[in-house]
Amino acid sequence: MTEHAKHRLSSKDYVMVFLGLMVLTGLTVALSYTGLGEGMRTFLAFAIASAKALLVALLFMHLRFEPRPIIIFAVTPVVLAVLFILAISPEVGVVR
Amino acid sequence: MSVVTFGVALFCSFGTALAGGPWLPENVSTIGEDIDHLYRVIFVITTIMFVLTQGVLVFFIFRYRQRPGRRAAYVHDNATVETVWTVVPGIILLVLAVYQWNAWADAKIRAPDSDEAIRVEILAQQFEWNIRYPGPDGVFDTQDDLTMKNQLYIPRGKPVLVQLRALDVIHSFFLPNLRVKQDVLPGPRNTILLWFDANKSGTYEIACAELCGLGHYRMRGQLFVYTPEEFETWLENKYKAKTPPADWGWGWEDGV
Amino acid sequence: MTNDPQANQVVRAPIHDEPPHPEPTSFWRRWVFSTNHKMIGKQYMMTSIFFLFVGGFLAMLMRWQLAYPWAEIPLIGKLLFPDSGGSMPPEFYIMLVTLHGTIMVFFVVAPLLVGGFGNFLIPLQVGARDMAFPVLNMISYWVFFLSGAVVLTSLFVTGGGAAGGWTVYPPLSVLKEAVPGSGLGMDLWILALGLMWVALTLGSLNFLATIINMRAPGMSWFRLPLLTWAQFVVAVLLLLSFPVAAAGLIMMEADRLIGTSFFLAHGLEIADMAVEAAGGGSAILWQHIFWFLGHPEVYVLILPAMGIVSEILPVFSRKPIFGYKAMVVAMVSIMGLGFIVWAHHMFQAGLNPLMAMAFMTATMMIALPSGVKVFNWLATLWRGSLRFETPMLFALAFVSLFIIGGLTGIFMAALPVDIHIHDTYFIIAHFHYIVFGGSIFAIFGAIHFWFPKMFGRLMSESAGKIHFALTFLSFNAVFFPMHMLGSQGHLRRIADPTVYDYLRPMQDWNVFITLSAFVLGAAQLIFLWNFVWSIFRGKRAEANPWRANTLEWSIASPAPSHNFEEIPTVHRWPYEYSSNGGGERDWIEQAEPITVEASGPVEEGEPA
Amino acid sequence: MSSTGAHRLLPIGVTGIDNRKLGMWIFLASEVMLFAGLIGSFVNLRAANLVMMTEAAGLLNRPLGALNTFILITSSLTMALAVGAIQRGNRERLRLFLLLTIILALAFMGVKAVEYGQKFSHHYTAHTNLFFSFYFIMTGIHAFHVLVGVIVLSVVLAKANSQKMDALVVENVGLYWHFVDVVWIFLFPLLYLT
Ligand code: HEA
Ligand code: HEA
Ligand code: CUA
Ligand SMILES: [Cu+2]
Repeated sequence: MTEHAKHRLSSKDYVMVFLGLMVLTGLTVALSYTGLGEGMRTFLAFAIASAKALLVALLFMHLRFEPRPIIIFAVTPVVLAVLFILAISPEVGVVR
Repeated sequence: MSVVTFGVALFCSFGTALAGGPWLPENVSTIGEDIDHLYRVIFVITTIMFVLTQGVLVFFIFRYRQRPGRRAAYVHDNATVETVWTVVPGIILLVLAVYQWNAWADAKIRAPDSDEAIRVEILAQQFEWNIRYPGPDGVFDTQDDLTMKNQLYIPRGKPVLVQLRALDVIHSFFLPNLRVKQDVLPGPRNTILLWFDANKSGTYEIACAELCGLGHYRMRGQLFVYTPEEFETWLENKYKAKTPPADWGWGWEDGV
Repeated sequence: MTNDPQANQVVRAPIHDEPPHPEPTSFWRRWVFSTNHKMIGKQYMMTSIFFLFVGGFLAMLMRWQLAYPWAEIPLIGKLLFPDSGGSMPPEFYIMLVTLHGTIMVFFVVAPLLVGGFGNFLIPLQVGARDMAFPVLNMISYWVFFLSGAVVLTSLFVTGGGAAGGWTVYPPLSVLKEAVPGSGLGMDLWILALGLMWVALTLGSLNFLATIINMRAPGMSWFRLPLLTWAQFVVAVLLLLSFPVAAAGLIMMEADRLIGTSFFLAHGLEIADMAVEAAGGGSAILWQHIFWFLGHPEVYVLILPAMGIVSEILPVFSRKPIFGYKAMVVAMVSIMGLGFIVWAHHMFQAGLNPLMAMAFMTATMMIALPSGVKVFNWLATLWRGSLRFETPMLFALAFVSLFIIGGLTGIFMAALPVDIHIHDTYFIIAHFHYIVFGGSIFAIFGAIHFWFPKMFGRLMSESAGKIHFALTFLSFNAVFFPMHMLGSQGHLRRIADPTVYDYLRPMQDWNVFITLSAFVLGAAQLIFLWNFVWSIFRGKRAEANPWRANTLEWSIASPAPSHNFEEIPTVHRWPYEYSSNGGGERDWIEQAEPITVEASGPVEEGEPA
Repeated sequence: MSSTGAHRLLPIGVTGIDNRKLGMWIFLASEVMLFAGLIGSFVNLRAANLVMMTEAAGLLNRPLGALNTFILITSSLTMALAVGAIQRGNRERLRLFLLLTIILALAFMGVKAVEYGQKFSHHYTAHTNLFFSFYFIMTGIHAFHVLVGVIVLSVVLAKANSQKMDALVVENVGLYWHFVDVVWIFLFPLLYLT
């Protein structure tokens, strides 16, 4: 399977991804200077960061072309990490 | 030989379990009744599971030991029994979990009205319980507060509202006879509200249940449960006995 | 196994076998810095057995103090504590508790099951010549060794070893003034656990790659022995839970070393001295972080033991394991649920009470897959033909004792009941039933069972049986009464139970427990003798002394250095006992091509 | 990382994946959880100390942070191109892009050093307050990963002409490097922008 992945992406594709990442970075920096509310700003910042991470993982890291075992090992920790971060937030933050 | 040893040993632990029954200490609080009830319910359910599984185990050990001329059966799956022993315990456990919610809410979520409750502040530190009543003015942190060390007095049959806080490390406020336990967190922003009542007069113990240093084992206090009248008199006597802070405006002066 | 459409496809797996190179001859490469998974497995095993005796010795000291508080310790008291006339000071007691817990969990049971049996058996059971990354494997062992050396050193530094309990809750463990053990001893504790993280991560990485990628032709997922499945699940648990704790360890060391305050709130005071820290941190945060590792870790201690029992029971019942797929599903669900129940250790810690209810429900649900496993083991015995060699005795005892330990878990999972029994000996009883009655019993069984494959000799049966009987009886005598003490409210981690009026009437039980514990400790010396003696003098073993099916039994005992002459082709699942296909014999090994004409129902998917 | 010693094993397994690549992804899975521990702690203690944390975050040098983000993303591009180069067998281009990646990584560290210097000169250190504790610990651990990356990249560059250096080694280093980039993609908004 890796054999196929090798030539799926050309240098031009990589440059396109790169430009996408640059635009998103610019966007998130620009947003941070606007007067948006705290909640909205945080949400947008993380939405953009996730989009960027997805771009890097899927295309730079070729995850899109990988077989199932690798995809499982890429997705599981992310799910678990999100779960952990959410589960401990009301605890330390709101209640005490 | 070893089969017999094994069987005997199993039956010994078995017997103790049944004979021992629930081994809880005397209970003197309302929430304690619920907790003891739940303890017994779980005790019954787990004992049934225990007897069932251990009984089957011992029975199989005897029944299916190797004997000449008999070959083991080639069976390795049975959808019906497998479904039954997944679904039945599943239902039991789910019901059991939901069955706990009410008592838990009484213990830690639904606080009593603070108007009818006695209010106490407890500040834990290595290795003492500092206990404080608001004094006649009903306000904490004023001159007339009544402070005690390691001794908590409460009236019988009245809810007690406690604010807990620690000065240094984590402690845990434990009243074995009232089935109350709550960790006490250090730091001014970590005050915890706790409530309980006692329905029998007497002297009980306060224990620290969280490792808090080398004196953890001796961080012991006493809980005195009085009748409401006794409690009032005790409180009044304490207030009277308390010498008011002398404010003469005259320190020790040099060069007199 | 039945109904596995992929089983046949896998046979065309592209494994290119190369003739194995000769074994290294230099002493260092062969015995010390070996990259052979079997040598590494044995190294892990020997080291952990050493630590079992260290941890057990600490337990004996603890038990002495609990039965006879502040009495002079016999023989060594005057040596250790000349100032106090031979009795231990209270800070020494909590250091014992802390290091007993730490050593037993991280340096005995986990490395024995994972490092020892995992390393030794995984390549053998999947049909590979070695691990995927043999060099990483060697590094893993030596990092573990270093970690062990650090933890032993910490016992002897000024202030003593860590004394905050094996859970090292801050601020106690962060503030040097809070307890003597929070000095250098605590730094070494953190270092040791950090090294452990590296060792276990390298190990699990290796296990996962090996199990996923190096299975022999025909070894489909549902033909893996259950022990290998367990190791797979455990590797995932370790891989994903330990790093979170590692982040916590870094933050804790930063709090101690460079004055951050991740775990320190504003305005702390110790002995009327204000603590100098910026504050704003949270003590509960550490508990989340620790138990996010800690709870998966306890399943690390039990799942391979369950796998071991699932291997031993069929062999000595001459019957296939019952409900193979259900066993696999159960293990995977224990893993999944195991990641999301950690807060049941924090029910009384000031957790959001609503959140606690969610965690209680998840915790209760773990009894479900555990129950499925128990029922499947029992059904495996049903209509079997049971032989009672030592490994079988330990496996049967495992089932019995695991049930007890598991059922007491239900009491603590129940939120209101946990209010009363949290931090009492009820919990101590619960987990010793599982970690000693479960894991250690399974380990003893496994050592007796795989000893021939490791050393080419059998352990003594009679010594094994005496060891078993004594251990089983004294174990129950030690830990069963603790349920009772705990229900009465007997606190954990207290150096002197007689301080409390309500505990004094029960002091006789403490004496009884202590005396039983000494018997238990002495019984382990029989094991030690049997182990060492059998390595040199035991009866020589044939290739397959137990008439078992898994791949490791198809090669010579002890296993040759490159495992298989030729990578085997796997034809069936590992539990083909007493089927008609074997003719006179009541077992058919996994790699055996069918030789006897099947006379009864043949499994589907079987190359007929 | 390839197997050595007595038991030489060919790395392609039953799944058709190279052992080394599988191993790298498994390793990255555990790395994700390491940063999850840190980020989880940060998110929660931030919520508990919201005012202080946001005020302190305002003290960071946002333009420099953005600059570093650009640098790191560019280095990801050059890394991807380096992998593409060796996959096509072009070792000249491989060397070029590896060199560029290393230079960008060093530039990242340089900017980071300037930032640290600014903070120290204003006496903002790890024990000033919780925010700076997180700032230094998280960026410190990340910088350590960058440093490891630089070392590994340099080794690969030095051996770029050797035939033992197959595409997979470069791909693996690339995977690691992109992961380091992803971590920064999250740290940047977390610390600088919210
Ligand atoms: C290998 C170790 C191991 C294992 C497998 C378990 C398994 C379980 N544990 Fe245990 N636990 C520990 C080791 C372990 N534990 C340790 C070390 C501590 C203390 C840590 C410390 O504070 O120092 C602890 C503490 C601990 C607590 C915290 C108590 C407290 O501090 O207040 C809780 C609370 O929920 C708990 C629950 C459970 C449950 C529900 C299971 C379940 O997985 C058990 C499931 C099994 C069964 C239930 C038996 C078989 C099932 C059947 C026969 C089916 C039918 C049953 C029913 C219908 C009821 N454990
Ligand atoms: C994981 C495994 C494990 C194992 C196997 C054990 C084994 C034993 N444990 Fe363990 N224990 C824990 C894990 C374990 N423990 C943990 C995690 C804690 C909690 C710690 C904490 O609170 O922080 C704990 C706490 C704990 C306590 C509570 C202490 C307290 O809270 O105050 C007690 C008390 O009795 C106890 C006793 C024992 C005994 C008697 C054994 C026996 O089974 C030991 C049997 C003995 C041996 C196996 C070795 C024999 C050795 C000799 C005969 C000595 C020979 C010596 C020389 C030759 C020099 N343990
Ligand atoms: Cu205070 Cu223990
Ligand atoms: Cu747990």
